[in-house]
Amino acid sequence: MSYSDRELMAVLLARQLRNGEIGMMGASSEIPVAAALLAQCLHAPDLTVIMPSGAVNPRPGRLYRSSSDGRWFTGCEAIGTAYDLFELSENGRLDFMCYGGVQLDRFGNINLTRTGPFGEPPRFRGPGLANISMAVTAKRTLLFSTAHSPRTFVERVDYVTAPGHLSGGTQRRRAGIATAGPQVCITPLAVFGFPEPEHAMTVSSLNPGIEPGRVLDATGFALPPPPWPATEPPTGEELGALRAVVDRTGVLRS
Amino acid sequence: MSYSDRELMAVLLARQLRNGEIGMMGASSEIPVAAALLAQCLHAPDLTVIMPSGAVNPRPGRLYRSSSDGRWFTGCEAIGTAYDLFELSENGRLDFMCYGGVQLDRFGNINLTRTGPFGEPPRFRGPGLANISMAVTAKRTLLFSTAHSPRTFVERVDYVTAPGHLSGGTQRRRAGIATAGPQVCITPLAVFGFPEPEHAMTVSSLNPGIEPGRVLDATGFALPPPPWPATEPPTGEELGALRAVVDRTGVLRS
Amino acid sequence: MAGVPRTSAVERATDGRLSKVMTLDSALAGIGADTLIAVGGLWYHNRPAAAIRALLRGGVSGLRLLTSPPSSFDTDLLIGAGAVRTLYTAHVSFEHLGLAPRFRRAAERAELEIIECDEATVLGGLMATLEGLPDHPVPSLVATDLLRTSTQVRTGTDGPRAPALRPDVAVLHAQEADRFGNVRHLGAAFCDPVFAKASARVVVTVDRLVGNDVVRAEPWRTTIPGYLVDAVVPLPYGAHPCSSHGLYCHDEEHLRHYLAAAGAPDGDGGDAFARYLREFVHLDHATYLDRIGGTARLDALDEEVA
Amino acid sequence: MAGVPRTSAVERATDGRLSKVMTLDSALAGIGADTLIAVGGLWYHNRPAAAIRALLRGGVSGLRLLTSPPSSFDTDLLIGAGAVRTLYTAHVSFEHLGLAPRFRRAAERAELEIIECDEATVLGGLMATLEGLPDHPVPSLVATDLLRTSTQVRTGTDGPRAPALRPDVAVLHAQEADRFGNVRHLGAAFCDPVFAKASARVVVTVDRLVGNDVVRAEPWRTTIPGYLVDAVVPLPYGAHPCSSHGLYCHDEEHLRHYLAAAGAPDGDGGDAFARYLREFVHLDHATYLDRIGGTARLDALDEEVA
Repeated sequence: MSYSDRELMAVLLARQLRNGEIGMMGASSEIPVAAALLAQCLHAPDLTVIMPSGAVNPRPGRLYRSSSDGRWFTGCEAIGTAYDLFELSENGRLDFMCYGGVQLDRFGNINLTRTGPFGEPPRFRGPGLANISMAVTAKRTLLFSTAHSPRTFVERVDYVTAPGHLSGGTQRRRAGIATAGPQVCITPLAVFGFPEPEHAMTVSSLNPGIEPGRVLDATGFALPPPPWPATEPPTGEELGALRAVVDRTGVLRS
Repeated sequence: MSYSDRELMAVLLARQLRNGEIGMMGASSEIPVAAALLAQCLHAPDLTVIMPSGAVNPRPGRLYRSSSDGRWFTGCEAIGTAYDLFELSENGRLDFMCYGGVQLDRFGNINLTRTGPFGEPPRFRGPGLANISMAVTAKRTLLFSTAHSPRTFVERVDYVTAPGHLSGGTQRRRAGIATAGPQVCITPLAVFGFPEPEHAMTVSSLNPGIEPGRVLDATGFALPPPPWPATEPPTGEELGALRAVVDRTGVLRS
Repeated sequence: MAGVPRTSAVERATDGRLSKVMTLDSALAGIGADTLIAVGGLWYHNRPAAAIRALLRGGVSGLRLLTSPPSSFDTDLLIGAGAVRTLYTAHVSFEHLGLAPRFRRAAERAELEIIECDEATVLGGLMATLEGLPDHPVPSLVATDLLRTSTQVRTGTDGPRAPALRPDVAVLHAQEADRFGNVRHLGAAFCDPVFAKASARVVVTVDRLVGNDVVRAEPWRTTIPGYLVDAVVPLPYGAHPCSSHGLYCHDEEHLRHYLAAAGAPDGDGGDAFARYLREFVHLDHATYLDRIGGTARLDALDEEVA
Repeated sequence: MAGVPRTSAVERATDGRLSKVMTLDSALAGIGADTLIAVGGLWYHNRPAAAIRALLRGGVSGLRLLTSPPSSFDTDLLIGAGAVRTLYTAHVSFEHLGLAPRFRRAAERAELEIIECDEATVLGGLMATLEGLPDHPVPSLVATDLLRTSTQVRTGTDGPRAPALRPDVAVLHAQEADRFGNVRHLGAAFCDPVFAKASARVVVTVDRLVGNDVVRAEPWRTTIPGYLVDAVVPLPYGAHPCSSHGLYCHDEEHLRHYLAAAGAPDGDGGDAFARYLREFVHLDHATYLDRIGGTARLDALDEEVA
């Protein structure tokens, strides 16, 4: 069965989500939202999905592209305010938070703010990030990027909008951050991990049909060389549920 | 027209409330609540009445004796949580707060906690006070007591549950409190003020039919001697509105 | 396609989801000596009275009790029954019905450690927990004697601060919940949501269970979202003799009876308070409802609200 | 009795009460250079777009703009029109429709002072105001570059703190209000209540006015109580091209048109952005609604929600 890159990513991200967890979605988050709804309908019925607008456990008829579309509220279970989300985060209740990035680096640090040197106007100004604190307070961070290129996957982010493993090793803990930080990064090409003790990105598995060289070329920092395990392709059950229940209008296919 | 002590007090307190103000009621607050509803229907239609339970501008069919009775919510305009009330207070939005006391002293300090010396079990244990902070944050404090006796009106409270003018003069300001503090104290016998510069209780007016000696006997601290002005008796309009609109079942009369 | 589910996402999810509905005894298991228990409601409204009775039946003692800023019946009952070691409270009374006799007596006899509180120190302490802070500023507590007598407020260099409060368990009463723990207060939620957010475990007794579809039809009515709740215990009239906002009034006659029993001197013609415990606490909820007057009485309390 | 009012308390009160309904121009009077203006909503939803256009028509400049943590269209428009001196923002984008072109350009050309924010620094700053504090701890901002580049977060001895934010005015859009300022959001209230609480003045545009009796019938739906609100401006489709939760969808076609105009290089066949301002900003609301497609288009946006 064929599938789009974004469908693949939603399926792979869904596998990372565990039953009973509480997860928060960010902006421009069709993939994480789809992943969470898919996980709810497959292996994680007790997963709590919190939209960035405050809608809790939405039951959409389809996948709305804006994460704060008013239609996410119709039939959801509760409505939180910005203050509820702030507390939810600061109180350490979040199990995971999903982030993309203008730049992501080897250690999973996230830049959504700006590129170029400090003290100069930005070379590129990014949108910024509303939920920075959740990179510190959520028990783990799940990264994703549809744009797997050396421009996005850089050795070191120009600006730490949200901390990953900082400069790796024990640096995150030494900065006073108790949570686990980035555990996975999902792209159209591969699934990455951040194994102990270095916490630097390595290829956990290579996505179906991708040549290892393509991953190496697309990544702006050194990776432990292949061979790498193969990503288990989306199953019929996964794709079926994704299309029939979560993304009925094919937003992720277009 | 005859009236009860509590009706009189509600009328006298209502006169202290101004149009456009925001006021918070406390526990066991039939008198302040009746006063606020009466003021709304006479001279202060834009007064905002906030019940200690969070009901805003209730529209009761009658005067419910418990200030947090669920029936205050039927037909109110908004429902605040404890956190909303906390913020409302700390943010300095409250114009007035009404307090009674187990003890009230010359300078309007309030004791609702305990009598007897510190470090010993209390001679008398009071109920305590949930909204202490509003004595500091509300722009002014309005005191009332149905029990005008030397036991209640003492030279110095045994325990400052909520600060009035502390030891008078500029002490309140010197403690870092910017709000005006107690402005009035209403009892069945008289209306008291706290004039500048001493901020000690004096008789503003003597209630109808009360002999000055009775006030002096009932008050456990020295008062500037009579003659005192006379309290304007409740008007027909005041009593009429109180009985026909606010307290239809005569709670304050019984 | 082989993998296409035959039911909608919702039905599947609902089917597979864990119900949080349990018995009162299961929900309250583990509450005992040194537990910091937060009890919701306000004055004698929306209080988990049946849960408190169940704790007393189980012989609980040594509790550290954090009351919602204004508390009443259940606080007095717990203290009277000797179950409380430490009390964090801002206020205990029965409003116009009178003072809290057992609280007062225990305080005057120094049988109880009382940590003087205020709405600001309770909320400040809870907010410190929510916001991951060791304490929270409460500048408005300046110039009170709480600063000299209460451990729930400290004077820092920049003014008074409330140390973080993290209850081990919050026991709340609301009118409605679904089986996934989405709670609906039909009157005041008051302090209950912040208790739920700050507590390690959350137990909610409700007068009635509603369907998840009812919750989803009006999501703005959810006052505590399911992810904060660990146990839902359906218990009609679970607040009695306190009121349950929107459903039934407090039972003023019963409260007066309680006050007479709790305020009676020891040994006055047999211990009136001990008799109260025997007659109204040491029995199951159904028997309790029968004893306080059964359907006729409960209908009357419903009527007062309607 | 002579003094008995002939109407009920409610009717009298309602009769005598001050209406907060006013025109947009009256409501926005005084907003100008150096005003710290907080704009409500989130992304391109529930945003007071018509009010923003009115400000631009009035020639506003030199604003200090505090955006709700995620912002979009109106932020970009205000910046593009040169009305903003200082921007406090956590996020500006059009989500899947793209980045914010004028925000991006102004930032890259250093034409704008940007105070980098985050939900925590914005909320922390507002909460400091609400709680009467000079600043509020935001421990979770540790190890970010905001600590080096943003004045909206300071590193104290005990970790990062957000200085108090007290907007001079909050401009919000909601679906409904009564004439006394009781506001009802039919979807996300999000940051709007805290903006209302923290701001010196609060202006709310609403798609429709409802009766006070409607508010009182469901008090739990009131998201901002009237005592926080200074001005209510009834303005159907006042959020367009943004959505108004529960009433109409955002106008994706118009937003794409805006993005094309705002993203076009200067002087590219006549300044597309200036043309956008002329065609869609410098005209009254009724003409605007007509120009974006009138009833047919608006009905279609309603339909998408229904």
